[in-house]
Amino acid sequence: MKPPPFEYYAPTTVEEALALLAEHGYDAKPLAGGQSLIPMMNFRLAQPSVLVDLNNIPKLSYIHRDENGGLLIGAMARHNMVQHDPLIAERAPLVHDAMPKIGTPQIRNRGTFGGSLSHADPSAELVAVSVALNGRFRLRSQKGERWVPANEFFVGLFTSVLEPEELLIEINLPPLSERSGWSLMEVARRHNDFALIGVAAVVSLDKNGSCEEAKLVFLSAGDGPVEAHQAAELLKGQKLTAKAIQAAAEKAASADIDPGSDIHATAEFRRHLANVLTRRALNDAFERAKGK
Amino acid sequence: MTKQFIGKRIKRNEDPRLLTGQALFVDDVEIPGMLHAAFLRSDYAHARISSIDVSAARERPGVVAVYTAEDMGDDWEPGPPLVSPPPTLQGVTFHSRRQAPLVRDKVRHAGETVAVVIAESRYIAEDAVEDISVEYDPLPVVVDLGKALEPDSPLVHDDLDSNLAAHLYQQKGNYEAAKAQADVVIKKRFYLDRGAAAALENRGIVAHWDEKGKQLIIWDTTQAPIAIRNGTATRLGLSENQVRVIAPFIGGGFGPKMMMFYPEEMLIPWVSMKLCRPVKWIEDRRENFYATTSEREQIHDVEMALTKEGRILGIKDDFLHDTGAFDPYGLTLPLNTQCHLMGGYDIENFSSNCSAVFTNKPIVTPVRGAGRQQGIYVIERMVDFAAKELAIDPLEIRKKNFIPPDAFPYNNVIVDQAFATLILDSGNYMPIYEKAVEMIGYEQFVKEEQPRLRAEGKHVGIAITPFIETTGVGPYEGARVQIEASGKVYVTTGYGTQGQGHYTSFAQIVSEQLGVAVSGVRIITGDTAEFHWGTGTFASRGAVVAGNAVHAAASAVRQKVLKLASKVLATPEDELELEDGKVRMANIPHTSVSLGELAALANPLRGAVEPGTEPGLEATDYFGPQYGAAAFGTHAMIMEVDPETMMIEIKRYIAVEDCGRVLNPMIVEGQLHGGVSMGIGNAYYEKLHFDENGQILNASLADYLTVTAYEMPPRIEIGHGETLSPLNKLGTKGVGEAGAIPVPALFAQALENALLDYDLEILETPLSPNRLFELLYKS
Amino acid sequence: MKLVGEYTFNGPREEVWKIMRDPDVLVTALPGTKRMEQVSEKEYIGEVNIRIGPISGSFSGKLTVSNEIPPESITLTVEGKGKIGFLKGAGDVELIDRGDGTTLMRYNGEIQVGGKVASVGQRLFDTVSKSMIKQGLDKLNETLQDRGAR
Amino acid sequence: MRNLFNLSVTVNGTLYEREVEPRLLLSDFLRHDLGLTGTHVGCEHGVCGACTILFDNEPARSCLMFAVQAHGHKVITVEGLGTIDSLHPLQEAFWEAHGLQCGFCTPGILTTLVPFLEKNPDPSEEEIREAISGNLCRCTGYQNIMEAVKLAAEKMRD
Repeated sequence: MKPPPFEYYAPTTVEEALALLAEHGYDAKPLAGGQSLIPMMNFRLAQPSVLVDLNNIPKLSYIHRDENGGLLIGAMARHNMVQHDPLIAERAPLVHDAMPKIGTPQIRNRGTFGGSLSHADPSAELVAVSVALNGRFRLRSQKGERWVPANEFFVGLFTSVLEPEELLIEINLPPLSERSGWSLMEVARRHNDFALIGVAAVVSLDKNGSCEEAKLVFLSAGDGPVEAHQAAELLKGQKLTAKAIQAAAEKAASADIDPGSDIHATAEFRRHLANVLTRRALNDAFERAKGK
Repeated sequence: MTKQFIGKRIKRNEDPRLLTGQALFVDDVEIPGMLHAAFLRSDYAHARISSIDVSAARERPGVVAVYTAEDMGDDWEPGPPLVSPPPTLQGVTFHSRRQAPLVRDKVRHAGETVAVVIAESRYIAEDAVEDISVEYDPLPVVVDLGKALEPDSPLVHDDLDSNLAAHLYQQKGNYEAAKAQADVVIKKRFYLDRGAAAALENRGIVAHWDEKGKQLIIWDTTQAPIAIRNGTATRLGLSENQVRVIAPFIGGGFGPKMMMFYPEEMLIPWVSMKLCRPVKWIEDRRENFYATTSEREQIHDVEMALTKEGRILGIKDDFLHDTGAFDPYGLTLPLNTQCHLMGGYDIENFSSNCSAVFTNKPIVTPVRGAGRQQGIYVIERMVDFAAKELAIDPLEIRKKNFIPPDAFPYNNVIVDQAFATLILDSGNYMPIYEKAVEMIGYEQFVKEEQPRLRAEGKHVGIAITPFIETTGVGPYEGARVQIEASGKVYVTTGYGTQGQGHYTSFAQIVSEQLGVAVSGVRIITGDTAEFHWGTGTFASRGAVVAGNAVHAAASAVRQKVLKLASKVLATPEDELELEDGKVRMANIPHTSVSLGELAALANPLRGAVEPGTEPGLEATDYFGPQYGAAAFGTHAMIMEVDPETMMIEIKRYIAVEDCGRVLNPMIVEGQLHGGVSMGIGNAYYEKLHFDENGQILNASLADYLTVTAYEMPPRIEIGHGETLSPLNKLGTKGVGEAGAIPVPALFAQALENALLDYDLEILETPLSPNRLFELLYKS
Repeated sequence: MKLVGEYTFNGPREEVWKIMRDPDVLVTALPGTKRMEQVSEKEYIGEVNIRIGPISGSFSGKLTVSNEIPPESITLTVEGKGKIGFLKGAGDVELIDRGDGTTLMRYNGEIQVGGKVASVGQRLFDTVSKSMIKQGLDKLNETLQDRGAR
Repeated sequence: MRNLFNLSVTVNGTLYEREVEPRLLLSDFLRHDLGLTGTHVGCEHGVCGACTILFDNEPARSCLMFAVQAHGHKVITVEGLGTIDSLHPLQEAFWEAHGLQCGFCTPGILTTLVPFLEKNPDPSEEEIREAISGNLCRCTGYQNIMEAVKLAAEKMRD
């Protein structure tokens, strides 16, 4: 299991990196943490002829506030750094909760926030979480820059709107609204495995304690992050009673998601789990929202 | 007699090297000019090869050679049978079909070796493998064990008229007569599926043919270096003494590294001789799932006849055993299964037909537990169902049927893997079983805790499973013990080691005899240049067979020491004692002579060695047990299940083991911990998923789920019993496989008990969350 | 792995049938198809380069059609192999005239994957096949509408 | 395409300069180019953890990095922890608690734990499980590894 040959470049600035991507186009692949790409290369399922290593661009690794109380995260911020960052814990607790669920400690030391998102694995926690939090992604190429909302960024299995010559350089996470609560629930065979299914939930309450808005985003439930719009619709304006939550959970599991089958779980089992986890996640998020 | 070294928790001699990265593993061998091999393996499980084109591969820079079966010419021949069928069994059918170094005509399982590339680096070799193009004519595939014997099934081996690899029938008493008198007869069908051994170290081999010295040195991750040496010499037309096989430190064996000859083991030495260059092949993880053997698929149709009081009158079990595409390992596994189908119970009537079946799946040979886990699963499940049917307490029905202590040695009548009638040498089962019951706090749990937890809506179950393990079978092992003039003690044996702590437990045996520090005893295992004779590391036989060989040799050296010392100190032997590397007079300890001095005296430079004596303080001896030693144990667990997510949590785990005399409790406990972790994998996590084409769908450690620290119980609480084996001087029994044997049966019991309100009936292993979901919500 | 589904084309059944049987259209429709040529009335050979994010692999093979009942139903059989493995599959396709100018396609088939891609990529099969079928049919539907527009 | 790179990397305190192919995995570089065979390779897809090394003092999979990526960085392997004559307290603890059997996974576990124990001088059972959850061991069932870590924590505290 040895990777095939490739040309290697180690740019030290974003500009250099973008120039290389522009030059090599489709044959080139940016190398961030490499914790998903390199296994695929070792199996020779991925055979990029050019690797543009982003690990020598220190400027891409940071976490700080933005002017409206949200966060700006550099694409090369490593999971381990995000996991232990006080700002994240305070302002993006859902991300903080997701971190220990990503891979293993060693993987988190190399894997990067932007790399995980660009890889667009439907089983990745951050993919679902970024959508649940209404994240925005800053993409740049030599042609210029654009901001893309998370829910428009992911277009399919391992596929995003990123053009071959384009890089995800920064992620913006807006602040959670007042009186909102969150939860991330998943079921995995072993602690570190890809979740059989998982759900990120964010609910916000209005002044009289009814659900103002609910966001339910599933992982491992389709070819990308799957947002449960119909279930969310059921909750809008409702008091979050056990009955309302159960109805939403059933709707999400039966109507919103279209999970596949694999050796670890049939689509049917995934729907069952989705129902259970949605109920638990909504209760959890609701409790947090009330607590605030 | 009180022991000074045996039975003590002594730190392992091998550890400092392992802990500092100084231990030699096969892939650590570097030789100047060494070449690297990579294999082209068949993607298809069953197909004819119509053409192979290796021209592009041969032209790639850095490639030294590419071989297909054709290129081997007359040197091409299948591997030898590893174990022949038992001669003592009447009317046994056995069709021996063995794997070849490279496939010539027809591929019989995915991953079979089709061509090998030899290149300057493994990287280039893998590039060149992609240059090879093979035309296959795919054939219908035999995957489903249950269908493989149907008349219209495709044939794995065209020269046979069915996929039957072997059939054997064994009986004891008269089951049908017993059934006629029975109050109840219970019938069940069980499905047991396949798992991998998945040792952390994949297989590997380095072969170095020295053209000038006419010597072939092989480093091999094998559990049987002696047999590999002998077989290789025969295959390559060399004398055994021209071949040196070294099984250095090995990253876990668990059975499959006992299998021989793997195609790579036949091929790599041959290539090294062809090219007169050292050649290394290291199996990668994906290859490991296809190319290394695996085990456990069987289908059992079982009947149990009982009295209404719960006395077991008889068992009838006709089962199918998947042997994969070839059967080099003979009938060891089905025989082990049959030997354990009566568990630790006194059952007078038994009848069992076993059909071993060829399928287009990788070869099946023993994996830790080796057929025993299946036998114990079947008998223990049946006893559980009997208890339920008869409304008898599951503990009581077991106690009612245990072989009583005065019945040992107990003749089980049927033939075991050693081709001899299975005799359970010794045992006292009840105290072990009751110890487990007590340690888990059964009474208190079922009377108080469980009802309370159930009231809280928790699904928590308890299980207690007894089991036997036949261990320590022959034929023999040997050892040489030598005291050097330096005072150091040097011990060699042909027995290979894969982490079981032999460098320490064997040293303890020697120290006991010679009164030297365990750390001062240097052990060499698994190097055929150091010791010529031996069999291999299997059947939990290290401490029993090799251990007693070491003991015999050490005792002989002790006699030589005493004889010489009594001359030197002018004192009768019985007034001497061996202590701290010296021989001293019991009554005046300061008068002593060191072992080193004695060793020097035993190898005089002048004078004459007395006729009839040998120079040096050295002895070689062997041990072959009359028959195997039978260990017994009982495991217990408390498990919580979330019936919504199917996630489980093991709250408590108890393992009580009677493996005869314990040489080093620390090592024995370690063996049990590891066995249990593998058993937990077998029960709920580990399964090789084959699709209808014989493709393995989880040939990676991301999808083949060995347990991590998270899936283990908080701790495994261990209890010991000690019924010495009368068959060997040390009184030891094997324990290496014990931990894994009862776990799937234990799991099934715990799940049924935890999910009482679902009236679950578990008839299969391994389970998984998805399968449990189906059982709970689809029935 | 089973592939069962439905798809609605915004066009009459005859038109759908035509494009389905037109290799030049299929080349553009089947995701990653590099070339496809008709070697006999019932047989096409071609090369497909499947690319899913970083994973890529080219398969060469043939597509055979049988049990043809124009414009109602057809059976498609594919066989392909490449460095990362092989795939073979067969499926029945049925076209139902909705009467409102649209056509309902029902497909029911089974696809089997082997080799490296099967042994380490199983987690992705279902999603991949689903999305590839959808991509393909969407493309056919576009072509169909372009033609209608002309 | 064999474009070679001049790589200079500090491993266990020694500066090495070598010419390498970009695709050479760090694990292979350490084992076969530098002869530091204490780092083991168990899966080459980042699951088993046997190849774990310290990359700038953080545990990382050396099978999921290319050697060229180590240029200008600091690597510590098991050979850099302690020697047979003077074991690292963690190594001593593994010896005393029987925290290893075949020893193949051990180097990766030791390198994983060194920084862990420096950051968590008194870890809880749960923290220890989490810390070693990225390392597979087939022999020990992890129990004596857990014991060894607790023992090591004591040793390293005083």
